[in-house]
Amino acid sequence: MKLVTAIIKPFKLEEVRSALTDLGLQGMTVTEVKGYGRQKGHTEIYRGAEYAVSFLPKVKIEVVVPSGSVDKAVEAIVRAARTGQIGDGKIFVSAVDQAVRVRTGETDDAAI
Amino acid sequence: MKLVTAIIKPFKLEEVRSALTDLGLQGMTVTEVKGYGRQKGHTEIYRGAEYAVSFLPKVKIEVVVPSGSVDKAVEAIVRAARTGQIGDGKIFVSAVDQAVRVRTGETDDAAI
Amino acid sequence: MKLVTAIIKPFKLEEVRSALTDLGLQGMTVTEVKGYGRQKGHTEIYRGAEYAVSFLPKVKIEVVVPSGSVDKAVEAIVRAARTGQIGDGKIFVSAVDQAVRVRTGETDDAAI
Amino acid sequence: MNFGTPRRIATAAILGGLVWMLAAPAFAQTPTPTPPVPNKGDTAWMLSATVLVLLMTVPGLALFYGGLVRTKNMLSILMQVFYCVCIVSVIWVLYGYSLAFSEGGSFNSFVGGFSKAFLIGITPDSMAETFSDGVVIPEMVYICFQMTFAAITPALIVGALAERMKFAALALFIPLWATFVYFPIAHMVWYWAGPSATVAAAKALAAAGPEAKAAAQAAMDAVSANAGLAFQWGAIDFAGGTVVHINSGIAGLMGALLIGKRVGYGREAMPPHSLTMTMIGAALLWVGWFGFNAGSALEANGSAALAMLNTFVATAAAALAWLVTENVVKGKPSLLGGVTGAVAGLVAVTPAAGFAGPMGAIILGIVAGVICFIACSAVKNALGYDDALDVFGVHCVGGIVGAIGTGILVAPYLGGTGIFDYTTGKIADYSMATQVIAQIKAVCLTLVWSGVGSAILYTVVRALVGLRLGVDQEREGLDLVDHGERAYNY
Amino acid sequence: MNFGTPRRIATAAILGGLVWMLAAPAFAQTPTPTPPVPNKGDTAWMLSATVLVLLMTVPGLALFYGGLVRTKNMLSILMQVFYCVCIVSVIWVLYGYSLAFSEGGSFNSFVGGFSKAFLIGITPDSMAETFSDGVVIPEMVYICFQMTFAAITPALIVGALAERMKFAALALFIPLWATFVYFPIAHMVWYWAGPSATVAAAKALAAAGPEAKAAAQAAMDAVSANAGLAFQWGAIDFAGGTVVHINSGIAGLMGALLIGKRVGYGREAMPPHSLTMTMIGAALLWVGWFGFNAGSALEANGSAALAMLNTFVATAAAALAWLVTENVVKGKPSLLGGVTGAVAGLVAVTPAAGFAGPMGAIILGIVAGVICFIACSAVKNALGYDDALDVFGVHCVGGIVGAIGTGILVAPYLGGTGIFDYTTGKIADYSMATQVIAQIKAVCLTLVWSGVGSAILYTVVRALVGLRLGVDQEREGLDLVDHGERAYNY
Amino acid sequence: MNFGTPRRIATAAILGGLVWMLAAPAFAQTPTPTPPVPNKGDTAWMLSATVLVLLMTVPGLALFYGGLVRTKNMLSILMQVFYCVCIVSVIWVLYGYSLAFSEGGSFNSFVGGFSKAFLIGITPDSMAETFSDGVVIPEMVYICFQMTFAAITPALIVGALAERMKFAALALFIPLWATFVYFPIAHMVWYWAGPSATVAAAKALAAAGPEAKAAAQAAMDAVSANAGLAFQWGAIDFAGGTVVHINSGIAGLMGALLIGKRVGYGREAMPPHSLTMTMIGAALLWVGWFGFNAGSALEANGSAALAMLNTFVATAAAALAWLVTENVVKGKPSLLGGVTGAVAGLVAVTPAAGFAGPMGAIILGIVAGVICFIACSAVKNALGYDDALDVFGVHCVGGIVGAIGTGILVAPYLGGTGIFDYTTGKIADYSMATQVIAQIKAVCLTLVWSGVGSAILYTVVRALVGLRLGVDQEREGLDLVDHGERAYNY
Ligand SMILES: Nc1ncnc2c1ncn2[C@@H]1O[C@H](COP(=O)(O)OP(=O)(O)O)[C@@H](O)[C@H]1O
Ligand SMILES: Nc1ncnc2c1ncn2[C@@H]1O[C@H](COP(=O)(O)OP(=O)(O)O)[C@@H](O)[C@H]1O
Ligand SMILES: Nc1ncnc2c1ncn2[C@@H]1O[C@H](COP(=O)(O)OP(=O)(O)O)[C@@H](O)[C@H]1O
Repeated sequence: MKLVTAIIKPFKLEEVRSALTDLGLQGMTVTEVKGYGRQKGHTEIYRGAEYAVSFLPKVKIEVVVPSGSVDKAVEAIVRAARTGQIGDGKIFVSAVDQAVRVRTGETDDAAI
Repeated sequence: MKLVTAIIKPFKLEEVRSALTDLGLQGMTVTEVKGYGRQKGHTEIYRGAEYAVSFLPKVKIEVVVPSGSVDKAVEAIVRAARTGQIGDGKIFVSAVDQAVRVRTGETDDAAI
Repeated sequence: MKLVTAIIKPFKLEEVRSALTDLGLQGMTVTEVKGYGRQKGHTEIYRGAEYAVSFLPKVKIEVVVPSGSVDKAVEAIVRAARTGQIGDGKIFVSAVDQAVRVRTGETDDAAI
Repeated sequence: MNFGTPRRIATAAILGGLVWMLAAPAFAQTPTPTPPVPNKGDTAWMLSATVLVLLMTVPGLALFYGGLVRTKNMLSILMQVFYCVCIVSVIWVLYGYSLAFSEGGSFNSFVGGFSKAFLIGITPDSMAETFSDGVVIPEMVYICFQMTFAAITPALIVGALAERMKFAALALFIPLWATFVYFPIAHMVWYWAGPSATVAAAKALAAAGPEAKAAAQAAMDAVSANAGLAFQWGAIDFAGGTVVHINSGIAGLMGALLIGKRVGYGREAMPPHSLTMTMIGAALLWVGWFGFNAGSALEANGSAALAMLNTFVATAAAALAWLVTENVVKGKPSLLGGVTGAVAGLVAVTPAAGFAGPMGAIILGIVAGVICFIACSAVKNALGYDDALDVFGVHCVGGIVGAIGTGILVAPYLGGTGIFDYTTGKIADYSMATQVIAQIKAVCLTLVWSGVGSAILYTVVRALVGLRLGVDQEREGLDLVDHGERAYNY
Repeated sequence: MNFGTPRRIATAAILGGLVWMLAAPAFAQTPTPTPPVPNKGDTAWMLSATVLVLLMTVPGLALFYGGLVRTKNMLSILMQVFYCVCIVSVIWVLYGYSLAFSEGGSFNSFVGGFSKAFLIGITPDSMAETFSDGVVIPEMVYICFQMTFAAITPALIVGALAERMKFAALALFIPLWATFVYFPIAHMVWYWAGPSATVAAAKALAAAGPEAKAAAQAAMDAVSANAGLAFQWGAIDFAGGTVVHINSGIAGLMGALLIGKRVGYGREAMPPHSLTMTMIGAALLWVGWFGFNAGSALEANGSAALAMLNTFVATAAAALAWLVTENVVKGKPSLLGGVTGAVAGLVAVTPAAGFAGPMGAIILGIVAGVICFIACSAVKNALGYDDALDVFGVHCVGGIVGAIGTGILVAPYLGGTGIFDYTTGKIADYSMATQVIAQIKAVCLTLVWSGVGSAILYTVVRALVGLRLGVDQEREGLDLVDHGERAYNY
Repeated sequence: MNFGTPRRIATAAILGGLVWMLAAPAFAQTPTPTPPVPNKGDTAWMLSATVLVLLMTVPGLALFYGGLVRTKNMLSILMQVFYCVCIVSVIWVLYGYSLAFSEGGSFNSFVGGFSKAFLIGITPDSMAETFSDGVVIPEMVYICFQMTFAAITPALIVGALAERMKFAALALFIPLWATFVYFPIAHMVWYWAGPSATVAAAKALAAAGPEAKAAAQAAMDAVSANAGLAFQWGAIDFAGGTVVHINSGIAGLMGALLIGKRVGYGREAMPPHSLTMTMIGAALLWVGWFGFNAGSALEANGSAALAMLNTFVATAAAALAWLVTENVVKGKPSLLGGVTGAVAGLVAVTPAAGFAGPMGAIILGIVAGVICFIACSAVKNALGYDDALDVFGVHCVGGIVGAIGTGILVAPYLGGTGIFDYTTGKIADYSMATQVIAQIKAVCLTLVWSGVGSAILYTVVRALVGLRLGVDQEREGLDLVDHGERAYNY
């Protein structure tokens, strides 16, 4: 199995989620994160003080998939999350040795 | 070393934590996440607008353990986190190449 | 490529970020997490009720780097995040099979 | 009571003078009247009432609205409401009060004049009449009290344009709207010659001998004619159902239609970011509304007491009605529903506060709660406009229910107070048909004037500075783009 | 001052009439009395005071409680408190006011009658007596003022049942409790014939010749007997220590015991989700409480001023006392401790506000702060009941401290005002023993009536709709399950 | 109006007595004066005004400040402000009121005496004079009203020391500062013999025959001399520009300098954790400020009405001025800027509220808005001190603008009211130079007394308990370290 981690723009979450479920991927875990990268941030001013904010709100989607479905998962995410502008985000794929479903104790592909 | 990632129901956090510390695992990192899966969500209504909320609050526990202790860690988590109902969550295990303790610079097993 | 995950004290974020950008690493993803470890927590009292809080606020930095730059990345983080006191945090390194830049579809080293 | 307002001293002076002259022979012995002294109890209550109406607006309304938007637009709402209060307060003393509450010469049916611009000639000793002959309060208190009405009305519009109208556009629109829509409507509905001139003229007429009859009648007519259009029609509006709520509600709808829907409307979830703030705001609206309604009696008397009682029970009844309806239709009673119902009740009871009896107020509240619920769910979804915070559904619809309901519930045989006739010195004979028609005419006048006027002003503003930001900026949120701040940094 | 309340006009009319008839010979020359006119200063203050008491409840109490629960139950608290205000306001005008403040015929010692149901016969011109002979305020103001008391009392109970009682159960329980517990207790403690009837009867008795003595005495006795049970006992309660705080506090404890502990209580941490909200609520409680206590003088006079002063210093002293105690016992002074102490002080000074001197009030505050601290920590943990938001520990315990303390601090030689005797027209002789016993009797009456009554009502409600949700639903939170909303979407 | 304060009854009695004795021959027929009865309208307003000033402080000021700090220090701010109110209220009745508003014998120019310590001899029937000869309010109301001023002033200082001063230090500093700085300054600026003594002495002098002239003159001088230093200088301060704002502002600056910068200041971002809270606080400050300013008239009269009107428009104008300036300089108008400007306007109009005309108030607001903006951005950054929440930039600077502006805008030919001369019974001749100099003297007196006094007290407190926590503790946040709580557990 592989863990596909996608960091995307928050308002794209819904589209990405449905793109993945369309592939029959029934589960994922989402985290609100702050991202730093090429996309420039903004400046905030509070009375005398000015702050350049370089971290931008992003959403991290983690989905564990059978090794076979990695490519279409990645493809689906790219298609759904792309706006063509800087800051669209990244997708990272890494290996997962083992998976367990807590409720049943099922493991690996059966667990996801 | 291995990274054991468990996604569980929030109110189970305390039980899982103590189960892990009972195994002598002295550290872990916890993140509040939102989960999508078989467990059905709920509907929210705000005046005229209705929203079907499919993401549910979950807690992600990340604990890096010596390869040897992976199994009992997984076991302990399953035992502590299980309620038998849909949505109990998942456990994923993946490899960690290297670990460092910032304070001392100690590495690998000594670091965790 | 490797994923370098650092769990550090929140107020050190800015220093670590600039240490990494000084290495030419132009991107990273940050998550607010709660950490459990050797560093002792505190007690909170609300009228009659007392709670021992063992989870402390930490910041998790995830940065994917070309395998070659792992060591200096780790070094830079250690230097920037260290205060010498318990709770400075950990750094974990793991493998990343694949990376994609959503906007362009570029992959691997070109994507990060 | 605002179905009329303290007359412009000058005007009355003239008319009054005329009257006395004519009447002179009739009651030679009458001592010359001494200028009335304000009762400090009335002044004390009006000072408190004025403060309460400000509390309604900031923080009340700002929070009620702010809690309903997404985090990224919170400050823009707070700012827009706050800005309304500031800009309108200033133009109110510069020329607003004069346009609303001074005599407008040949335009007097529609708007006042500039004789009180910059509050010329008004001192701490100037007095304004209440609704009782010979009872006055310091005019400056009256100016402050009415200022708070002028401030909250445009602020109500903000809700319809929430999360997308850029600040520059609003900053321009508000003073224009206050000037061309609010001040005239306030004049049309609330301006009149005042009790003493009316009573004096009536007395004179009664006393006039045959030779003086014609002149006395002319004077009487002059006094009666010295009032705003809707007032002349006989429409009654205790605290502003037409002037405040229908007026802002229709302006909001126009805005929602002209400015278009929020980016992502219908596709993305847009839940309220903090119903806690919305509840605080709703509660403060209720609390402050007692100043609004009971203060509109202009005296600390039984009429204020009745208005307070009605403002309690109509609101409570409307909240309960909404909760029950929601429970039946949606399966669950929600806090947002409850407080929205309460606001609907407050809106509906506003014109009726000092006219209906408590039982009538309860009925009115129930009706308003149910009708506004339908307007905010079924109707709105059917028509598909994006009135972001339901300004139309609650304020315009609720205001119409209240305005018409007032015409019915004022009926003495329904427990209402009836309408006092200053010329006869007692409650006038009541005809439901007549009164309801007068009410409907006032409603239509407001809908048309405000609807058309607002549409024109939005178009002007769009031409000058545009109404919206770019899509990406709207996505990022108005707080950062318009104001360079974020509401929360937890 | 609420150790009595404006009498029912009717009753007084009868008695008064009787009295005059009898007294006639004694003072032939006396002109027939003209009906008293309200002083607008009193009316102005009572209008403001009424608004302040609503502010106490929404948003005040709602936030004080809401901040203390977990996020997932925030809206349920706001809703429950808001609902209490709405439902009680409506039943108050339907029959509550009548049950509390009209004569109850043969049940008069316990509860009023239905002669004022639907506020029959009450107009803006109806007057209610204050505590000074011949001083009145518009009855509708008095109805509103008392309405706010009836609304906040059941709302206080909500805190004890927080985070677990389902809305359907509460929606049923509250009107029942108001009807069978609050209205009777209010009648027992506060209902009396009023000053003018009392004074008139006393005058008549004094003036009565030998032949009329017996009849006059009978009339006098009739007047004295025309009061609630506790009032007849001579118990004093300026603003509601027994009626509001002991009453709701014991009802809360009963509820906590019958409904059981929250899921996870004692095992899971349940920290307040927003002490900021709790602080806002506490501050608004303090602010609004001035309407509650100083308003209970029913006039804008020295008694109101004393009540205000005491409400300042007793509260401040209690907060400081709690902070010091907490610092000694727990090692740190907490904001939650400070504001809880303040509320304890407010509760304790409520019955004493117009009776104790400022120095006495400070002492009372200190005592209440320390005792309530113990009740909320040591005692509660020892007994192990889950009174979620310490309604018993603060309101019932604090109320008892206040009720008994009032009996002591009213002593003129302790700086208190003493108790005015309407029959002699001066401060009555004071016996601490007598007064303290009267106070204790009133406390016990309230504890028993409310304790037993509430227990019965909880049982009835459980039988009808049940009291709680399922364990999983309680885990998910009442906001989503009962109301389909979430408080925050940041 | 607080350019003087109700005199100590005793003092007046003595002087009055003397006066009558001397004057006796002059007007034999005069009936002996009956003690004045309070007008319930005045009492009603002052009760409400007092409540409003508490609302300003808690929750108003607490939220305005609290929203501006980081989450980890939120409770420490709420606690510190709340503590100020509690501790000062208690010492106020113990000896503060006496030190501020009783005659101080030989120190009378600087501070009062102990003759009213523990409020000895003050009953609900004691009266305090207003600014009109023969008009009084219950002294207990006056004590409460002034108590709220004494409570908010030290609380304002908290903002300058925010996020670093430990609670133990503040708990010690506040009562010391109130005692040695606030009470004396209040006495110096506001204490005087009161209208009746002044008028009586003047009448006597006028009436005195040649033989009595000298004695009458002596009595007149005695009355005039019976006032605080600044009052004798002829400085005017309607509601506390010097006493409250300059006083706390300079004390804050001293503290910021002596305690040093926050850990990470300038390096780490320290954005406000909740501008929503700050906006709520600012709005409540505005709302409550009407009690502060209009209440300072001590009567429900035209002067109160003028003060209310000015408090509306000066605030609105200042907010707009700040927004415009910010927009020009920084490119965006911010909510924080708007509300800060509003507070600056409130501060500036405080001393002018009852003296300037509405147009003058608008000018004053604009000037204050611009100057305070510069003080809080350019100046502060240039000098580099860490006045965390801009207490100096807003309150001290704004207060100085207001104090001096009052001297100018009181000019009758600028629409001001002029200054009433009790000895002649009419508006005194006005010389701008004289008045402005008197104002500047009062400003300097306050700056020096408070600046030096505060510096000494900070040093004392540092020596006794220290001022700050350790670096790590400051990093963890004062909420956990000082109070063992967290503000939010979402
Ligand atoms: N090397 C990296 N490691 C981890 N996350 C990264 C890395 N580079 C970028 N990111 C994440 O991807 C987001 C988008 O990257 P950015 O460079 O801003 O735009 P783009 O994805 O178009 O190149 C960043 O906000 C950050 O969260
Ligand atoms: N393929 C997946 N990848 C990542 N997280 C997952 C995946 N499937 C489920 N999860 C996480 O596990 C949680 C529980 O899964 P769910 O299907 O709802 O119930 P169960 O664990 O009983 O099968 C989800 O809310 C989600 O956070
Ligand atoms: N085995 C582990 N797996 C994952 N995270 C860990 C582990 N051990 C520690 N951490 C994280 O590192 C943080 C610091 O660890 P701690 O033991 O407190 O101090 P130190 O890093 O100095 O040993 C913890 O708060 C936790 O977030």
